[in-house]
Amino acid sequence: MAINKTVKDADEAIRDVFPGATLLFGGFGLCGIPENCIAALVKKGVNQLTCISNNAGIDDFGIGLMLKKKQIKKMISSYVGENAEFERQLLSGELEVELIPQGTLATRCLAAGYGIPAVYLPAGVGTEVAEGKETRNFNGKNYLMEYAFEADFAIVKAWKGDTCGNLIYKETARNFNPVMAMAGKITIAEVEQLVPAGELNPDHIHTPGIYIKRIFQGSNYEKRIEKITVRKRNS
Amino acid sequence: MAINKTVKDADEAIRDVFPGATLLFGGFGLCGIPENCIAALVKKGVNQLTCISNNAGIDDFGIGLMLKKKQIKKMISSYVGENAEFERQLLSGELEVELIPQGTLATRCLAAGYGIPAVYLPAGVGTEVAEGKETRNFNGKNYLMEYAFEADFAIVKAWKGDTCGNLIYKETARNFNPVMAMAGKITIAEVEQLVPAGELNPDHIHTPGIYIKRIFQGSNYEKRIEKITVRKRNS
Amino acid sequence: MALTKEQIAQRIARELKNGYYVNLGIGIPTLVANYIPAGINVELQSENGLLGMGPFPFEGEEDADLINAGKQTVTTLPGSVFFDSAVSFGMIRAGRIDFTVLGAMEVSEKGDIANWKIPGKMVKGMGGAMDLVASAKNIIVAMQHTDPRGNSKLLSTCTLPLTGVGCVKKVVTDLGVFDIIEEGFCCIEYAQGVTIDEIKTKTAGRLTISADVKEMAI
Amino acid sequence: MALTKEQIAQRIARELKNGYYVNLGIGIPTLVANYIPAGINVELQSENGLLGMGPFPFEGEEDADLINAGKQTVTTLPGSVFFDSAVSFGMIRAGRIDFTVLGAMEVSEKGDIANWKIPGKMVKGMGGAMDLVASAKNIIVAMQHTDPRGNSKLLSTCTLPLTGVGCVKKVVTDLGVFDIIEEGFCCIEYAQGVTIDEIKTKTAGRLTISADVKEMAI
Repeated sequence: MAINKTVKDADEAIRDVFPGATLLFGGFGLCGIPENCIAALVKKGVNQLTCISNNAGIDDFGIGLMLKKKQIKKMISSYVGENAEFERQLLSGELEVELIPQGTLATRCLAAGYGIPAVYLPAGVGTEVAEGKETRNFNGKNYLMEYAFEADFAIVKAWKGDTCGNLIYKETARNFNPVMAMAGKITIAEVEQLVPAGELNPDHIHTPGIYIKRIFQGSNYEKRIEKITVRKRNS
Repeated sequence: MAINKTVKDADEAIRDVFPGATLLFGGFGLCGIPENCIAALVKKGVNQLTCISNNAGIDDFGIGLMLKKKQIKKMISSYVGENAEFERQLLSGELEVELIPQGTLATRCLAAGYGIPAVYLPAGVGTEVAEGKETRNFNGKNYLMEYAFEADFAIVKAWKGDTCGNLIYKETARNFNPVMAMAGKITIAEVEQLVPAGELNPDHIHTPGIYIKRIFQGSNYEKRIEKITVRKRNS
Repeated sequence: MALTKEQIAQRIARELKNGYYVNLGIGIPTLVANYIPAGINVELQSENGLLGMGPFPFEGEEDADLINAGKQTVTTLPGSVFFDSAVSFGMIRAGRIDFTVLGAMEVSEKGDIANWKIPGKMVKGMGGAMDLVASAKNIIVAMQHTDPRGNSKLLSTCTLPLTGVGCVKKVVTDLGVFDIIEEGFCCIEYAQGVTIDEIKTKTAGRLTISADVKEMAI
Repeated sequence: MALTKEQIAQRIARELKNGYYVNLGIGIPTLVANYIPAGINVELQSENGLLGMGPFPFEGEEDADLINAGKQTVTTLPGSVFFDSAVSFGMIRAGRIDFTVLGAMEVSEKGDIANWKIPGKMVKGMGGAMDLVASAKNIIVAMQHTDPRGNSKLLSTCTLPLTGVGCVKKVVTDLGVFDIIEEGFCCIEYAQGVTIDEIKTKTAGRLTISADVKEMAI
């Protein structure tokens, strides 16, 4: 019989996130980010966190809200160019930052999720990203050895989920969420729609519930758009 | 605009499979195997093949049909226990066999599909599978370095596909098909239903069409069941 | 009286805890599914790509696309999910399966297991067994205590090619339950009607008897 | 007359072949999508997880869940497919993208590229650029020939931190088209009204002029 993973809300879901924890956050820019959990983490005020996330939000939304409250000790990201508070903390030395290639970031999550301690990846060979890393040649091409991430928590957002933790993402809001969901020691999922086990088509599920420790239906999703680009209708 | 990958039939799809080629075959047992392509390969009679497939079919179905025609020089599989002709060829030295753990087989496909030349995996450490392989310790546990497969062709079977090669699998007929589809230099997909581009929900697609070189709608699927197990209705 | 296969399965089923994800090997392990205690919710994983495996289908409802790792026709349950073979072994390798039950030809006092190959006889292949034993955190072996010729299958060192090294935590045989500890096999339960002496006689590997040893309750 | 950004994009678009999967970086590269020649079917990949990227949505039809790697709202087309970031970079790494267009701050005569960091100034991060340059088989750089202060961006050696080594095959600037060959930059086309002398003056790296050099046809 299906195992029930539901919790009441974001506060309950993130209850044991402790100072100094390492967290994986799904999302690309502001798309597909766990808005409810971020708000709960801000409310809880837990700090000294290491956050692994492709981006760092913007000044007044996403992970930017946690930066503003100085909850983050270190960011591991691929692109952080949308955030003035981030820049201020980095230049003042308050914030530690490790920039890594986006595909390497995704694949280090993948490796963790698949129980693979290390893989060889080509991104960054011959650049400062390669410093301190083992370089190895396969078939005439150089690769860097990259380690699986070890994270205490993964916090992801999906479109639909069921009570046993199965998840379906919508469009490009999928991004890093599935690989991070597989990679956390404890994975917390917030969804726009929580349905009973059996309502999702088993062939359509992107993340099997086995990876999810807690799931809840979020509320008041803002889903802010960073760059609205449109075309005119030919009338 | 969508790129069209359709070909007429299995004969056209496998036209350039050459003697001595290395082929990945999707399927688990007889479930989700590319029946039409196997029949076309038998008809074509191309031989000296290296076949990477979890199983080797049975005497009169699946890859067993190619074994019977002595088209296979080497099998790379995890389990081959259902095939008397296989046993005969192996014992007589006609057939070369490399047995590897099932998860390692799947992950070596995954590595190829993700452009990762080598990964570290734990299966087989301390056993004869480890012979000749690099062993390395991560976090106190030993792993073997395993290489990505290099295969000339991958031949997969899906339930539905569209003209640009996007694939959706059904139930456990998915098995090795998606990772093999990503791993072949040339990937050929046969599907039960071929639909125009745009008819599949982009969130439901398991294999993006970019991995597929040729696609066709197969015919006369037998879908044989190896072990029919049922329960009685309480009447 | 030594246990039947069904009783071995029944005893192992008592180890299940609520919320466990479980992988059952072929043979006696498969039978464990029939004895899941009331009130215990577990989900069965089949390594060909199914989580939440249900019972066999009703006659006439077999689906060629829906089989388990033993290639038997099965069904889904509410909450079931399909995935590919790489994901399947990924979840095994990443330690997401809480409980794994396997058959074995031999187990050593150090927790080594041999269950895939008899040299000189036909080799069928290891299937997923090597992946499971290399990664599962909680491996229980279900097997007969002796082979058909009466030789002990609980040995000092395995004689057959290994499937995995130092990975088995517990063995349940027709004679009893054995933890594998620093000192080798430790008998913690014996089957009704089986004597400690019989267990000692039929165990070739190093054996200790737990101070708390008791008769098995089925 | 040096080319406009749109003309650079237009010239690059002429390199597209039928059936290409294409990744376009931010800036001038994005404009290439507006000039895909008639009769040429290509699919655009956006590395945040979309293949078959369509144009911007009509006003009022923006979908917060549907953006491109530049975080702009976009649409799908028939045949589009979504996938996760690991799959996305997996297809890049495995060489499935036929054609990649990137902007750059500097390119060296050996095909090195620098486009992610200016030490001492704010560091925004490399995003997916390092993955793309490490794996794409056919990388074209679209950029201005000189920086705003008139310094050449085609150098012997990059002065800025590298994004990738020896990976750029072709550079299209406002002045011309340059293959990167054994001997460094090789000018194969010049923009209308631009002289070879101007190109020589504004190219700091080793430069040869192709025997077949010709005026660019736009």
